[in-house]
Amino acid sequence: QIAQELAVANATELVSKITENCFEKCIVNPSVALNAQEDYCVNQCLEKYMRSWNVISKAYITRIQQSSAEK
Amino acid sequence: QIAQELAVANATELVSKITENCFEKCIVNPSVALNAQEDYCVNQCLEKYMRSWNVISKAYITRIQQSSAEK
Amino acid sequence: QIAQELAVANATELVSKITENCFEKCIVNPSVALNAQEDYCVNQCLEKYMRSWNVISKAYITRIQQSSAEK
Amino acid sequence: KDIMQFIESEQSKSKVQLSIHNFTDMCFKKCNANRPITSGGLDSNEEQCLTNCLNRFLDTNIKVVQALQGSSK
Amino acid sequence: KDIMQFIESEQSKSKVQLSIHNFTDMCFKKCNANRPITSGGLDSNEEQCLTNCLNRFLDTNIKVVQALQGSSK
Amino acid sequence: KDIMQFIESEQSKSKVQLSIHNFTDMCFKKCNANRPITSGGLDSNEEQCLTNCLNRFLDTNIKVVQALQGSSK
Repeated sequence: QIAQELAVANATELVSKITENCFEKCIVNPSVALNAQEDYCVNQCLEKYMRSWNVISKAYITRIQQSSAEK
Repeated sequence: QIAQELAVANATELVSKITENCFEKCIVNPSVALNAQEDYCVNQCLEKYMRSWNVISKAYITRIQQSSAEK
Repeated sequence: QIAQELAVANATELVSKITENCFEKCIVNPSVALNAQEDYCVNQCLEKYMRSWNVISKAYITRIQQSSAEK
Repeated sequence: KDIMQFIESEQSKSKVQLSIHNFTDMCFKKCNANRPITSGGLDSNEEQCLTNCLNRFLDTNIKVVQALQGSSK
Repeated sequence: KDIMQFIESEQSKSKVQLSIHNFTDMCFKKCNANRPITSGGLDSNEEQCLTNCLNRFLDTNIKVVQALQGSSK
Repeated sequence: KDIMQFIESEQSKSKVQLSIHNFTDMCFKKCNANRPITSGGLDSNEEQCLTNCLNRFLDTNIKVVQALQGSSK
């Protein structure tokens, strides 16, 4: 829930990071159109990136809470 | 023309990007002075970068105009 | 002395650059804890980075002074 | 009103400029990856690579925006 | 006072958001280095890699802060 | 006037600081590329590499500025 609120508020940054990472990863020799393989790769990549964002969010918030609890 | 206006206004950013890219590309093992090969490489590189900047400018402005026309 | 003043004022930036560079260099496959080798590498890396910062500071200030003297 | 319009138009111009710098930086790197600089000119392959790089990057950007809009519904 | 607290809380929230974006960017790159994207899901190894990446990065950060505090004494 | 001078001097100091951070980041990467960190010290080759890296970067910067001034005339 916290993660989703943050996601909506920060959608522009998320779009820009996903675009950069997935373009870099999926389009090695840019041609006159996205071919089927590149298109598939971008779809998988953007899903994987969003899931990664969720994992990192949860792990970071857990870590912040742990270090607050230690004080 | 538009491209040239933009270029002049944004010369500092252009200088900084060219310097970074051409240093990275041309000077692999930095020595006590730029040798003849590095010097030649930097000259070719900065010309190629400026031409690349022109190509990207035109292509981007064309794309913006196309997507405005589609609306 | 000048270098040290600058260092203190800009400690946050220094911490962030060292962390990025030494994490990139020393932790290739992140595991459940820093192992002995990674821990040793990070210690060496942060020392080397601080020494590098000092060398670059002195060299840059020397260069600025030389080019001021030439005017 | 005029001054506001002027400021807005200048801001959008400088946003376009910044994008062009970032695209050039990215596509120059991609189109010259793994090979040395041997000439200051652009042959037709290099020019095509740059144009394709920009357009496929923008295609990717559109796909990402659409996917995020889809998943937030 | 309330408005100041609201602003501070928003600023710290957006600082956390920005950190999450930077950590995701870095750990996505590290955990997918040298291999192609073949699925949109995360298997348990990939999820573990991301969590470890974040936590070892924060460990490194703490070590660096401590070393700089030690050397400035 | 004094306060303006103070602000200007502080701004130029922090610009120099930021440059030093960026140069160190870049030259640390270049001088340690493709090899592991094995010691915390700098031998004379490493120190020379860093100094050369900074000075050749600044040489490159000057060449670029001169070329752009030349081409805009």
